Formats: sequence, C-alpha cells, structure tokens
Amino acid sequence: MSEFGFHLAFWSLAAMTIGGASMIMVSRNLIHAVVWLVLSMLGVAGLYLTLSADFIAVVQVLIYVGAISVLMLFAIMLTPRAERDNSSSLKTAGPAGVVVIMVMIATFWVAIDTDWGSVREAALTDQARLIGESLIKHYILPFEIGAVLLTAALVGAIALAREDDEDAAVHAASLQAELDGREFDPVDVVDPPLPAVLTAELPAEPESEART
Amino acid sequence: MTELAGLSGILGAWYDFRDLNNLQRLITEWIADWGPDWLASIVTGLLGALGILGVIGPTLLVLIWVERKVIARFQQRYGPNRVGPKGLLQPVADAVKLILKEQLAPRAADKLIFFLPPVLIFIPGILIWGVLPFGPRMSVADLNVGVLFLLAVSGTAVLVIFMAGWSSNNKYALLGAMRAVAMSISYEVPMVLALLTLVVFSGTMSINGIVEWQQQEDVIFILLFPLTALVFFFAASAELNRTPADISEAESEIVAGYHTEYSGMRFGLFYAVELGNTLVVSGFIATFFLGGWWMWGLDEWVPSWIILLAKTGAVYFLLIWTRGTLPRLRVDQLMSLCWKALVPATLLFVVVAFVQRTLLISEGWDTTIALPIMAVINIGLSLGAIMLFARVARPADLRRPARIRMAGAEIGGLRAARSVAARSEEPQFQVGGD
Amino acid sequence: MTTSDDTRLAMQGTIEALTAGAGSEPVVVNLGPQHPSTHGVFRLKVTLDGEIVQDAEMRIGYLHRSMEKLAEERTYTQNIPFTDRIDYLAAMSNNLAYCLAVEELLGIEVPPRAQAIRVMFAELQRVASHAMANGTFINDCGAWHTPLFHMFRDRERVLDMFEMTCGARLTTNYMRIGGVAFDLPDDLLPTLERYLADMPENIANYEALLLENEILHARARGVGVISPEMAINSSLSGPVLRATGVPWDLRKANPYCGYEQYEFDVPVGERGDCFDRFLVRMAEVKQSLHILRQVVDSLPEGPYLADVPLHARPEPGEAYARVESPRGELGFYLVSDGGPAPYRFHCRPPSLINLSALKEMSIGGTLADAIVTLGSIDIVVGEIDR
Amino acid sequence: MIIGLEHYLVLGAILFCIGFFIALSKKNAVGVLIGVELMLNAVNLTLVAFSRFSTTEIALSTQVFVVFIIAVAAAEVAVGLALALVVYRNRQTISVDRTTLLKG
Repeated sequence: MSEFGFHLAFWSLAAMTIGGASMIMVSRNLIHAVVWLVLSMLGVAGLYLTLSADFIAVVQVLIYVGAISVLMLFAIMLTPRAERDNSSSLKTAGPAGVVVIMVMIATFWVAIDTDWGSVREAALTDQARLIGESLIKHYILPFEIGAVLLTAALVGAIALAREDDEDAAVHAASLQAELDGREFDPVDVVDPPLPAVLTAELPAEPESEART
Repeated sequence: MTELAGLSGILGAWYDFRDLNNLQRLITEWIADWGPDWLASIVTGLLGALGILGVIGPTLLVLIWVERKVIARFQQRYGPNRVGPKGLLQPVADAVKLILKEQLAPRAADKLIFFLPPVLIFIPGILIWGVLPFGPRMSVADLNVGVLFLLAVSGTAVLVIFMAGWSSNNKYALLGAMRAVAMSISYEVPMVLALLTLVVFSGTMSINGIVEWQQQEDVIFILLFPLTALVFFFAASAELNRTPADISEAESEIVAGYHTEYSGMRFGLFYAVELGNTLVVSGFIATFFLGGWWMWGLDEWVPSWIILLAKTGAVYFLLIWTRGTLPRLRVDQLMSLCWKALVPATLLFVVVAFVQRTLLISEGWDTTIALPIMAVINIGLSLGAIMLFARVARPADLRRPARIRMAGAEIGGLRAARSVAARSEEPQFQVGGD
Repeated sequence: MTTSDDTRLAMQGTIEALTAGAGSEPVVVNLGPQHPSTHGVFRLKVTLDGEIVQDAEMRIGYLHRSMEKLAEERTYTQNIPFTDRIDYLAAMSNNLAYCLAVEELLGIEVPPRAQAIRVMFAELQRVASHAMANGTFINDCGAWHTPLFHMFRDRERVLDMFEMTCGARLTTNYMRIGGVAFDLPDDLLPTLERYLADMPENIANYEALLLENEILHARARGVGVISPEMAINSSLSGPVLRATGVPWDLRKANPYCGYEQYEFDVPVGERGDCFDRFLVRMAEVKQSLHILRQVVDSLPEGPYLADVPLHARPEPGEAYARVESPRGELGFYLVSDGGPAPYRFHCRPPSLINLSALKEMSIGGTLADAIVTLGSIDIVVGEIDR
Repeated sequence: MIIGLEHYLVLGAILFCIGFFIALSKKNAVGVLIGVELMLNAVNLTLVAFSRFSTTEIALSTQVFVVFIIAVAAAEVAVGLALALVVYRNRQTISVDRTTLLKG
C-alpha cells in the first residue's frame, strides 16, 4: 500500500478507536457505551490490518464484535432499566483521573524515549496456518490450558448465572433463619411436609357427569 | 501513448467474458502506468464494490418477483401480474412506494441508535459478497482466512439487529431482537463447526481454495458430508430468519420483530439486505457444498459465474420451498434443536473429518478410491445420526400418537367420553407417534 | 452473632428480592387490538416472564355494535340480517339458529324441502368455516400462508354456491322464518356435485401436507391442553369440547331440521390439545361432506317456505333454540310480549364462552403457544362482542 | 513522516489509559468490564505492533500470545457478566459503589 493510503488508514482508524473509547467515558447510557465500544473494537481491528495481522484482525471482529459485545448487551438486558446508567462515580473519578494521567505520562515517556530497535521485515504470510501450527507444536501446553480455562469459564458462568426457584427459596430461607437467629435446614425448604388437606383420605367422589 | 495501449488492451480482452477479472486487472494496470499506487487500489476497490452493487441491486429486484411468483404458485395464486409484463415491474413499484412513504420514528425511541441500523445493516450485507468466488480468480478479495472473514462479518449483523430492536422502544421489537440475538449466537456454533469440517478436510481456509480442492479431488462436499451440509443449510436459514426458524420476526407472534417500528424505505433497506443475505448465503452453500463455480468440466464451456448462479438459484429455490411449506418452530424448540441435535451432529463430523483427513495424508491413500468409500461411510453415518436423534431428541409429548375416534351413538358428558375412549376398536385415524 | 444494621437491611432486601423471583422483570405485552393473529379487534394482555406466559387477560368489546338492543326495535324478520353479522364466518348457522327460535315462538312447521335446504347450507357453512379455522390455525403456527390459501380455495367454492343461491357471499340473509328465502337455483346441485367429487382429493392433499408434519406436531401437540372436566365446567362446546374426548354434538343430542334422518359420526379427540382440535375439525369436514351427500340424494320436493305473515306477532312467551354452529353451541333466546318486535333478544355466542378457557390453557406456556392456542379455539370477534 | 512503532505504542497507551479510567471511575459493573476490555485491547494492539516491527520468529510468538489474550478475555467477560448477574440478583443493583457488604 502506498504511503498516503497508509497514513489515511492509520489516522482515521486511530481517530475511530480513540473517539469510540472517549465516547464510552462520556455516554451516560450503558447501551450507547457498548455501541461505542464496538466502534472502538472495529478501529482496533482495522489497525491490526495496517500491521498486516489479518488473522488477528478477523478474530478480533469475530470475538469482540460478534460475541463479547453481544454478551454484554445480553447482561445489560437481563438487569432492569434503572441499572443501565453508565455515569461515573464522582467520588472515584478525581483520584482515578490523577492516577490515569500519571500512568499516561509514564507510558508515553517509555514509548517515545526508549530505543526499541524496531526492524521492518516483510510481514508474515499465511498467518492462520503459521499460528495454527505453532499453537499445536510449540504452544501445545498453553493451548490445552486455554481450552481448560474456557471450559471452566463456561461451566462457571453457567453455574453462577443459573439460579432456579428452588435455589432462590433456599437462599432466602437461610438468610431469614440467620436474621431470626434460628438453625437452618435446607431440606425443609426443598421438600416441605405436605399440608394435611392433601394427605387426608378423600371421600369417595360420585362420578361427575354432564346432563344430557 | 501508454494510455492508449492500455485502452486497446481493455478492448482487446473484452470478449474473454468468462473471466471478468481480466477486465479489472487491465484497468488497474492501466491506471498504475500513469497514476499513483493508491489511486489504483482505490479504483480497484471501488470497481469491486460497484460491480457487486450493480449486480445485487437489479438481481434483488428480480428475486423479489421470483420469490413472490414461486410462493404464489405454491399457494395456487397468480402472484404479481399487473405492473409491467408478467408483473415484473411490481418490485420497482413497491420500491417507489416505500421511498415515497413517510418515515416515522416513535417519540420514545433512542433517536441516534434508531436511525443507524438500516444503514449499518448494509455493511455486513455488502462485505460478505466480497469473498464469494464467482470463478477461479473472480472474487473481490480472495482472503486466505476467507472462512473466518465470512463468520466474522455475518456475526456483526446481530449487533445491528439488536440496536434496531432495542432503540425502537417497542416490546415486540425488543422481544424480536432478543430472540434474534439468542438465535444467531446459538446457530453460529453449528455453522462454525460445519465450516470447520470443510476446512479440516480440505486443509485451507480460503473459500476459493475449498472450491479448488473439490475440483482437484473431483468430488463435491455434499457427498462427503451430507449431514454437515444439511445442518449448514438449516443453520443458515435460521440465521437468515426464514421459516421454519423465523422466530425473530414471527408475524403471528411479534408482528415484525425487530423492524416493527421501521417504516418506508428504512424497512425497505432491512428487507433488501435480508433478501441479499438470502442470495449470498445460497451462494455460499453452493460454493461450500456443491462445488461453487466448478462442475465436472462444464466450467470449461460455460462461464464459471453462470454455473455458480445456477447452483445459487437451485439453493435459493430450496429456501423458498421450505419457507412456503413448513410452519415455524418455537424458540425453545429451535434452541434445543440447535444444542441437542445440530451441535453434536456437526461435532461428530468434525471428528470424522479429522480422522479421515489424517488417514488420507499419513497413509497416503489414493483419493480416487478412498474418497468414494469415505462418502459411503459418511452417508451411512449421517443417516444413522439422523435416526438416532429423531429417536432420542423427540419430546415425550410426540411419542404417543394423536387419535381421533368416532362417537356414533354415544352422546353426553364424561361418562360417554369414557365409553368412547374405552372402546377397543381402532380409532378412525391416528397420526404421529413412534 | 452481631450483625450491623446495614447488613441486616441488606439481607432483608435480598430476601425480598429472592422471594419475589427477582432477576427477571415481567413484561406486559398487549397482543392486539391491532395484531396479525388476534383474528379481529381483540386484545390479549399477556404478562411474560421471558417468553413464559404468567398471566393472560382478555379485553373484549372493540367490535361491540349493540345488536341485542337494536334487535328489540325491529320486527322478527328484520332481525335476520343482524344475525349474519354476529358470526360473519358462519352466517348461515346464525340465520338458522335465529329462525329456529322464532319458529318455536310462533309454533310454525317448516316444510321438509326447506329443512333439507337448511341442513345443506348449514353443512356447507361448516365446511367453509372449518377451512378458515384450520387455515388460520396453521398460519398461527407460523406457516407462510400456504395451507391457508389452499383451504381458502375450498371456502371460495362454497361462497360461490352461496352467491348463486342468495346473491351474497358472506352476510347471506338466506334463511327465513318458516323456510328459506329462495328455492335452489337450477345449477346449484350440479355445482355441489362437482364440489363433493373434488373435496376428497383436496382433503387427502391437506392430510398429506399437514398430518405427519413434525414441526406442526411439535408446535401443537400438548399445547393448550384442557381436561374434559374443565371443559365441561367452563361450558365449552363445539370442536374445542369434542377435542377433549367428550362426544357432545347438538345435531345428535338435540336434533333439529331433521338431522336425525342423516347418518354421521361425531369425531372426538383424546387429549384436548391444539392438535386434537385441528384433527377434529378435519374429521368434521369429512362428516359434513357425508351429510351433504345424503342431503343431495334425498332432497324432497315441495314448498321451500311456510306461509308466515311478514309481521308476525307471536303470543307472549319465550323460546330458546340452539344449533351446532361450526364453533359450538349457538343459541338464541327470544322473549315476546306479543308485539311485532322481540322484547328481549339474546345470543349465546360459542366463541365468547370457548374463549373464556384461553387463560386456563395458555398460562405456563410460551407466548408462541398462547398464539397457537388462540388460533385453535377459532374465535370470531363479531360473535364475541356482538 | 513514517508511521512507526512509536505511533502504535502511543495509541495503545492512550487506549489503555482511557480503559483504565473507565474501569476505575464507572459505577456500573458492566461499565467496569468495558474498561477492562479496552485495556486488554490496548495491550493486544501494542503486542501486534511489536510483532510487526520485529523479526519473523518473535512476530509469530507475539501473535500467538495475542490469540491467548483474546481467549482469556472472552472467558473473563463470560464469568464477569455472570458475576454481575448474580450480584444483581442478590443485591438488586450492579453498581459497584453500593456492593459494599465486605466493608463491614
């Protein structure tokens, strides 16, 4: 790609990324924030392309735009309207700002002042194949651990997010017992004794029949 | 003078219409002769985009007519036949009507997010065409991660649908959006697994590479992995919101789902993209499973893009057919179908593909003999899997047949009902059951 | 154990949240009055927890035209057109029920030919109405209009026959007190013969398309179930009642218009779900065609209208006549004070009473199930609101 | 001016700081998660930049590292959102300011 096109791409994508990220800070609606996050992520994916990392770029779009943002929207939709507020907490914003500015100064200084000794070789070609091969040759252990981590996260997320009515009842009863200072036995909640009405012997019922 | 030479080169090659890429390459080379690099790449990109838009636009107008006519024939009607010859101009009239209609926005809508989706939905809708190979060298971008690109781009449409449904501030729209999101997250899994099977077996992630593999081995993937093709077809029709999986815009339940509140051309844009997606997905099904632009040597005689279009048309007709015939599944049924039947089935075939590919490579088997044998094995496995799932995944409700009995003389209440039910004779008819 | 007040308050809040089933906010969705599957201006207010229906509330009255009151101002004959508009999908049955009530009030004997013609048109109306009911039911299950259009073709031919006979297709106004308005036109019987010859093939087509359709089974089996006891207690009638297994059909239980001369069976279902209702309607169409065959074969000659004064003044008294309309027991209750107009005109609309079971049937199912159940009850809003 | 490694590093630093600020200052748990995602993206961007401006072998392992980070981020978001859901269910709020039971 020519130098002009590269400049154009870099600066517009950088503006998109930083602009999207800044709008997350500003926007007061959480759903807007997620939409801005998506814009920012797309900008990052574009930047990956300018760095000739096309596999990573596509994965970025696939995972962040296609999955993570949707997951966030889902979580937001599962909590009620009042919780969709994205405002900053005034108490922490000030100190956070100070810390962040310090971090920013430090990183800028490091980024600009260090001699990175960067070299510019030809970009990798056929990255998908190369990454795949090195994943199952050199990085097989991290790869397997990553798989286990993802499985654990899957199971954990399901276990956390899932609470059926019975669990809720047990939980509520245990808290109530704690408040009342009683002993608590979950069995009473899960399998309460049947009311007398149901266990009593029923009188023989005359066969009901519609008049014809 | 070089400019003239370039032009004459274009003119000299015009007749080679089998490969439209020649034209584009010539134009780029001509520009590169006198202009800067970036102009050439911009012009190439623009030409590709314009080419796609120029093809899709008119095709969509014809397709609307085709779909309406075909559905009308299924339903014993004539279909559009008033505007233009054979009603061919009906879609144009509809488009004009949609453009002239007032565009309403609900007062409580989230204005910015409400206005964006009809435009944004176009981006994945157009981008996805970029990797569809119309011929050996005829795709706008032949990425070596083409399959991933396809999945990534189709995944982004969900977000737009969610934005549309949420911002409308309408309960139908929100329900439709939530359904659409849940559906497409779920159905992406069997889709990815189905494509993974092909990628594993052909050893390439380039879409054109997959077609070339089929050409080289003289086999189409639907023969090797029939169940995977079926799952991909169903998952694709679910992602496209078409019956029997159109729950996100189920008319009888939630009116029009996420685009309930969109009127005029805003709705028209959603509709156009939906139709375009249907076409492109038919194209991808044809490419992945039916050999794309290749057809046992016929591509030597017929332009490759015509072969692809013919196959695409066949798949598209199949999509119309299912739409015209089948009722809609319920949300939970679609989910359980996806997770309990489609995902295990595709997973099974991913493993099968791994094993067979390894056998082919490490044992060095002759593919002309090994592939037919594998095809037979896989077809058998598919039938077995379908029968197994039909037995296992069938809800208990459906195991018992539904019976209709005839009460001849008995009339009355519960007692008569019992006597009819207790009669031992066969019911007049009985449907379903194991 | 000492806990701070803050902690106690927090725990109290958590207990409230847990017992209230928090975590999901119920959504109230109004289906209708403008909605594609409420079959008219009817409003179903459902409370959803996710997709599960927690509560369903029916709001009716959007189509109220005050027919029962209007009828008190018009003569008995002038009221017949009103009955067309009560159940506009089964006008013939409504005409018939009303005329039977007036005839009971006046003590009129209807000539045999008129009775046979009445049976003929009532059964044709049943075929047409069931075609509509089953077609829209499959549509509510999500089919893309295909079965509906096929069934409309059958209905269309019935309506053509109506038009041939009385000039109107929907609001027929054909029955008269003491008979019918016109004798059969010459070409009606050949048309009907052709219709009877074609129908078995059409029905076989529908059965091939729909009966073994796995998706339809999945959508309709075990959905909207109602027990026979509950159905009887809610005084349901028609296919909704028969689908639960109760063999109750007024044509057998309380024959009118000489139904006792014809041989037919009453199809009953087994489980009382939506699919059974659909099957019962399919079977009833076949039985209606069977009755029509017998009517055509044994059509008596004679007058088609008894001699009844145009402005009949019945003796003071009351009368109730009921017929098996396509939707169930349709009854008319008339009170006369000796004047030319009824003192009281009341209609027992089967749709309204069948609809009352919708809440029972739909709670606990999904929103989609509620729609399918509503479709399987086969309501006509004109009849509910009158 | 040639766009080199430093440009990407500064861009990554800005993105990281914005994410950091969001994570520190937002009241909503999902908002905090968004900030964390931005920080991870910034790190990924920096890594990919390093991979472009280095030798081929390092480039490859850096990209593999990025793939791992993306996988971990996905897992983190899933668990984080599930946690937010549980917190909401038990406390009726996902505001991190008001989930202070551990303060005693």
